[in-house]
Amino acid sequence: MAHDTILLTNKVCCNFGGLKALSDLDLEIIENSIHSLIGPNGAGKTTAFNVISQNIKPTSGEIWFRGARIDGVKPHQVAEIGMSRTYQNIRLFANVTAIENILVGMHLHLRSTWWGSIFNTPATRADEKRAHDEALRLLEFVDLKGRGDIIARNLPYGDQRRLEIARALAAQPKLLLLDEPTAGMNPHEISDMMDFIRKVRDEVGVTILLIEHQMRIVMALSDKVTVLDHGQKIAEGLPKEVQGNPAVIEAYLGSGKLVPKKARDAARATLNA
Amino acid sequence: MAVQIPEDRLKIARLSRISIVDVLLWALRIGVLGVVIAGTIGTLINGRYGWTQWVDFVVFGLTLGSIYAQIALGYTMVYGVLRLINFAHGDFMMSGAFSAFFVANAFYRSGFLESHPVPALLCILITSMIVSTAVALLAERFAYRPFRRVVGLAPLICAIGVSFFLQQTFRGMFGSSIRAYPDPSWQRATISFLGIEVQAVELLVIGLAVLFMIGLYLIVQYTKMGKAMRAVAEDGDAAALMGIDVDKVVVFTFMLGGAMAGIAGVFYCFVYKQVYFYMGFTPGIKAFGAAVLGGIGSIPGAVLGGFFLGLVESVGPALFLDGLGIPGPYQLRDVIAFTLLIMVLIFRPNGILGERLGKKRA
Amino acid sequence: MRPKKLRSWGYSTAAGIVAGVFCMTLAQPFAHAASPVEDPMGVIRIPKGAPVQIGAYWVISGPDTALGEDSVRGAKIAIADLGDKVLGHPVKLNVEDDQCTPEGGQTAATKLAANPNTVIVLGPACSSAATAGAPILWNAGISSIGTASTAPSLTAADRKPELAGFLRTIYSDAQSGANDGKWLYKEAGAKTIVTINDGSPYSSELARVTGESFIKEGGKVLSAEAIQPTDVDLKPLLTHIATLKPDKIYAPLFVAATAQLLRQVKETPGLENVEVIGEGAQAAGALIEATGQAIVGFKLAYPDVSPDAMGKGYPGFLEKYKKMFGEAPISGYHANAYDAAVLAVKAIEQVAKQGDDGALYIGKKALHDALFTISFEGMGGTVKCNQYGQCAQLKSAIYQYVSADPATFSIGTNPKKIWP
Amino acid sequence: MSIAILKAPSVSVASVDVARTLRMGLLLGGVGVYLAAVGILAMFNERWIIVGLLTLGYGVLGLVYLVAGMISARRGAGLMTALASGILSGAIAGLTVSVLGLVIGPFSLQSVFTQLNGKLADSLALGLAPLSGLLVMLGIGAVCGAIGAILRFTPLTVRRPLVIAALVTVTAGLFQELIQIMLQDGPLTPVQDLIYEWEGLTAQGAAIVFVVAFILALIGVQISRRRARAAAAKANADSGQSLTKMGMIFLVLVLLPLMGGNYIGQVLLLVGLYILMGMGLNLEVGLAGLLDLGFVGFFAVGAYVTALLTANHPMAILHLNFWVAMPIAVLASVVVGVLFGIPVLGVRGDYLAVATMGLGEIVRVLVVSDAAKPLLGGPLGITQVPKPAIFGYGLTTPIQLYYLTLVASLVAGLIAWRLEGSRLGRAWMALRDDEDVAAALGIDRIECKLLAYGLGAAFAGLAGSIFAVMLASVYPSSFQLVVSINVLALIIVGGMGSLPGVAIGSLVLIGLPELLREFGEYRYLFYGVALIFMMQFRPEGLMPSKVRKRELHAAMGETSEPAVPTARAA
Repeated sequence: MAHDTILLTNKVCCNFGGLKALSDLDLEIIENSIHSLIGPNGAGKTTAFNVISQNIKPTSGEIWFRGARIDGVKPHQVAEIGMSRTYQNIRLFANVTAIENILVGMHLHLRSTWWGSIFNTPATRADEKRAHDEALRLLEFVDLKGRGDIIARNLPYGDQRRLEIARALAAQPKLLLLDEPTAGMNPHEISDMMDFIRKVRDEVGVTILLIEHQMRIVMALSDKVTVLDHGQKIAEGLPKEVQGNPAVIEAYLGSGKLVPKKARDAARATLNA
Repeated sequence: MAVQIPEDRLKIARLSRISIVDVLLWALRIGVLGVVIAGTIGTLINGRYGWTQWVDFVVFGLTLGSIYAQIALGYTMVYGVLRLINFAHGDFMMSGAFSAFFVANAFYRSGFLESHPVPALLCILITSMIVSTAVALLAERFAYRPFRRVVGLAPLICAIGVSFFLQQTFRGMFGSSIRAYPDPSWQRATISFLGIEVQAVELLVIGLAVLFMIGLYLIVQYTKMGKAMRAVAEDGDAAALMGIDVDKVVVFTFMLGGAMAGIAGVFYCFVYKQVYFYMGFTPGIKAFGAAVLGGIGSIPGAVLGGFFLGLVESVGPALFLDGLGIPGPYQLRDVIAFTLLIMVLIFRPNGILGERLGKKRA
Repeated sequence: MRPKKLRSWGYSTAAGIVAGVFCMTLAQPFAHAASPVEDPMGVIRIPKGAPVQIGAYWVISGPDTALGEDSVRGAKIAIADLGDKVLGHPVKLNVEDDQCTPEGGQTAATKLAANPNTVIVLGPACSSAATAGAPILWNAGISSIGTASTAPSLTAADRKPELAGFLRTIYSDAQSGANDGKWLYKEAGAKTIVTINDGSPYSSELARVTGESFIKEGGKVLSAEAIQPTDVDLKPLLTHIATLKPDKIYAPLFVAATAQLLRQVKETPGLENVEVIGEGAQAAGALIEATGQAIVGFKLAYPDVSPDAMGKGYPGFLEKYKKMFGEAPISGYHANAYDAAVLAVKAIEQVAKQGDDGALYIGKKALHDALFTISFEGMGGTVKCNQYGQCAQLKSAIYQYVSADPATFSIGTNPKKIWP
Repeated sequence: MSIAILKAPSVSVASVDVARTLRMGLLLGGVGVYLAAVGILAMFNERWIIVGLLTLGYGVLGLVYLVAGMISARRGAGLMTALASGILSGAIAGLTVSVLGLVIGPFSLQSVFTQLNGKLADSLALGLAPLSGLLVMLGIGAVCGAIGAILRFTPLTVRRPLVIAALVTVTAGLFQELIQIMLQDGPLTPVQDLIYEWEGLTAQGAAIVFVVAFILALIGVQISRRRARAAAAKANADSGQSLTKMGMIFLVLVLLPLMGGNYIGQVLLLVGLYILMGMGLNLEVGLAGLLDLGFVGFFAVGAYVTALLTANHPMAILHLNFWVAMPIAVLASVVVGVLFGIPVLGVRGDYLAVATMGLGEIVRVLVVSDAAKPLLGGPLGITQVPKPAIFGYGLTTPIQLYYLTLVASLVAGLIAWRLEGSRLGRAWMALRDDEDVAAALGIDRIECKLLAYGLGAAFAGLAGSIFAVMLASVYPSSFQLVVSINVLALIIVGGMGSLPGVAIGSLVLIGLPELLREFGEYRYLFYGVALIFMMQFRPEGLMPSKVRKRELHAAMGETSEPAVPTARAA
């Protein structure tokens, strides 16, 4: 089971006008692993996420997910067969409560129909009850117990991150795409989040594809790392292998001339962290 | 844990690449295209119109289109800066045209309009521009400014309120009768060109409209205020952080839009010779459509949309419907115009030139 | 804070209303002192000194405002001519807006009918409003006199009983359309015509009836075209019509579209010498104002109002109109409204009885019946109602505009009668 | 316009800020001039509030002076200073208006401004000789200005009831005809005789109404204060209160036509139809976030299908019973709604507004056109639509039809309310908020949007169906763009996404103008001004839903600039 492939991309390209955001990206993600996608700013990481979740249609190439070819299908169909994601800049439904956010996430797994809701049938009521219980359980799982009735925008930053993950989990995904879940957090919160991500993988049993900036986290969490630069894959392998790869260092440091020394040192420090 | 989702779900995912909606959409496209082609062929076989008539249709369309384009510019600029659909824009036009009517009429009575067309025209234009601009600025100050930061539809409803207010104010003050704009002989002169007679006033309107629109484009592109305007349109908050006085930019935008509406109003009256309090509504709605067609927020888009709409309205009934033998095809010009507008939006949901802005808001 | 207060106010209002309702339901209506008249449909009592309330519904908002406003003014002049008094009581004209729509007509009529003091109703100007409104008024026993609603069905021989209370001081489109078709073929020598309507019931009915009559005479309708009333650019249509080469264009439109048509016809190659023929709605000072120079030569059919036919008072009436309202008549139906008001007042004078208490008593049925017996020379022609409520008989004439000065507008001189 | 004077430099002289006071006086005087020039004053002068004493026109003019005094008087300064500036600015406003009256004749303003005629000049001079008229007007302005200034210094607990009492008195005068009809021939006739004469309030009547209203309002204000304090102490009082509120609204809606008679019934019937449409549009705009300006199209479909299926008219295809035809009409509207939605699925936001407006216009033009005349009757429409009956009991009067509409609205409201909290309602909320995220969570955009169009259209179709039997006919002229605009305006004025808001919005924007029918075109002027003011002071609507309120305020709070105080003050 360890080597079942859950997601496979084959020569995926994505162009915006003349700009090649992704070119010939090949990715293979193994079930139940934590796979990280790293690269400097503008490397195409988020584009890769958007393409994988079909938020953006790829210009060419194939994407296979759990045995189905998903390039060109509608994003909700991708979600239907078990993919879920979070966003770099948290995109909660900010004006409703935490629990309602999770209930929206459970959309796929509720059976109530609109006419059932209109007539308020027993089946609908049972379904709603079940959904509420499940949502409370999820809240507890992400350490937000008792905060279900708080309007999402009023939650502290870290809670919002976890709520977004809970919402993604509510869709019962097999593959969870996390886009920089630790952005803007302090070291203490970061280590909490790392524990949390591991917990998600282990307890819920989902595969995780992670975009991350901070090497420390990538090194500690990942089973496998893919490095992107200018939309191209420049390295792949175990965290340790990638860290020493000269192409990666070059990518992070740029072509040299344009980057001031101070920045280069900083980048080197990041890499070696 | 093994794959839990049953295999048939996966099949669904594979099969439903083309939904019934897509099929219906294609059917619609093909249907409209079919009607257009059948109608066109029918008309051409019919051979009722010679090429002089076609040229006439095009000239009428360009005239109407140039007026739409000018009004649409105001819509699009205000939208770009404030994200506000200024429903009252057509009524800004009406205000200018109505006020300029009194000047034009006085000139006409005294013979000045007949003897000195250029200074008279200039005076009329300036009056109209001043009034339209003043009305636009007052509306901005008292009706729209409090909404600078309000999202949602409240500003739109407020704009509808302003529209009613302006219409009724002018009706109350100047009466509900329709008045004829003066018709000096130099406007009625025709110019022969390759055997086709074109009215001087139509050429004048098209030419001047294009000139004014180029001027506007230069202002927006190269002046300091114009640049600031574009910056605010791009990202209001960032522009404010860069030290751009957003209020000033908005006022400037309303000034430009109002002036453009004033010019459009005078041109409208030169060609169609009528002023009354309700005259701004229909062109306003059409220009709104034109702005959206071109991609709302885009200045070249508004011009393109305006001309497109004008041409379609003018050429459409004859070209597409005449050949099909539909009774009263000219009654259906709005149907043609709006159908094509929707078709354009199906293919390009953000208008012809509206890509950039549409994406940002999506 | 503010919404709270509003709410509390709302509560007290609601409570008041509830209390009021209870009082109402408990109560029984009680009758007044003995009335000197008996009437199967009810009697209206007007206490001493109280006004005689004449209802009216016309279009006084929206794009057709001029049509109704003109009628309001005509009726106001009529009442002013009577010294604002009827049998010693002041006259009050309650004008409601029918927006020229059926739902507007219905609401306005309901409001007028709900007022127990409404003696009679003038209007409406629009046939669609009349179709919806007149039955409601008649249901309440109130007669109504249309002033510009010309749809044939309103006074047709087979009209529904619910319309029995409706009369009109304007001719029917059926008459005018038939006359127009005949005139076009026989007198104007047209063999082919094109008709244009603007999608209003008035315009499309006239275009249809005239077309039919023209064909019956032996002519040919090359095309029945239609436009939107708000269209300003008619040149594509006219270019199309030019290719058909008609002898005449028959266009019973309203003011705005007519003005565009007249101007643009002259600018369309091939149509420079084709005459446009219009109808009653186009006999208006407003049309001169809206059209300008291009109006000269425009012919239209309108009732014969030359002094020998009738209407001696019209020039004086016109003077009053300008004095009271600061502009020339804005549409073509002020004279009909004047006549309607006069008819109503004459009928009231005929049937109203003074009671012992000094109050005036008017039987509704008696009033209705009286309307059918009165005849007089009105501003728009002889007023005499037939059994279906048609009070204006069309004595058709053709007029032609001779001047572009709005001040010269006067039916008979500009437009000048050219036929018969 | 005198508004430019606003920019004049302010010079402070002594304790009265003369420049500011002058400015305010001139500004409000300008308002008076505007009212005169537009013709409102002349029209209002034909209506008595208090017979023989005060016309509506002079009342409004007095109010203008009063406002001038009120806004010039500053609370910071002492009472005497405030009084002085109030008097000054009121007098200035009066002077401005008087001067207009004086210049009308000599400058023959009527040639341009049609309303500025001799009669108006006379009424501005109060029927006196020009100069003495001016002096009297000046005096009236000063007195009203002084009252305004004093009012500013009155404590809120007294000022509110005063304002309310004045409002009630004006309402009693304004709607005298309606109220008199209600009071006539019943047990309340003595009341009528006491306060009314045949065309308005008597002086003693006005005094009675004012005093009674003042006392009631005083008590009401006290009670609601106490209630508010109690509610502040008890946190959870809100839900109970909103229930009573809804109950009250409902009770009023049920009982009002019974005492108001057919006319009120007719007005409420229209209000009810707009409530139905508003609820439908609320599903689309309020819940699913789809801005729709072509809503009238569905209304037209409902009306035409009903007419075609039931009418006693050559154009009709069948002669069904209304109760059979109505569901078919609703179904047809749903189908059209879905078909309507398909082409515009990919179109968002303001583009959607134009696309839907286009669709609505296409429906309207097609319906009136000669091309569709053989099917739909063209401009002459379809007449002779029979009224419905329940077990042989015909629903013929406006009141009976109103109850039909009320029942339909209640059902529609229940459906809308159930949907709002359902799985579909949450999906709509998600789509409205963020389409991409919604799709990533497995929400089928197409299905949800089409459901919104379809269900929204169903309500409009139902309204159209009742509309057809109400009129007993359908004409294409009933389906103008302005209907869509009205429906949109009423749900936003009422408070988007809120069901009681729809009812309130409809009462205010449809009911009130209907009652003011005799003001004709000017209703739209008031309508426009009301829209502007309501949106300025309550952009979230009169009775907003909680989520909507949060969205609005959140968006306003996020700004780097200070939020605009007027919008906040609400």
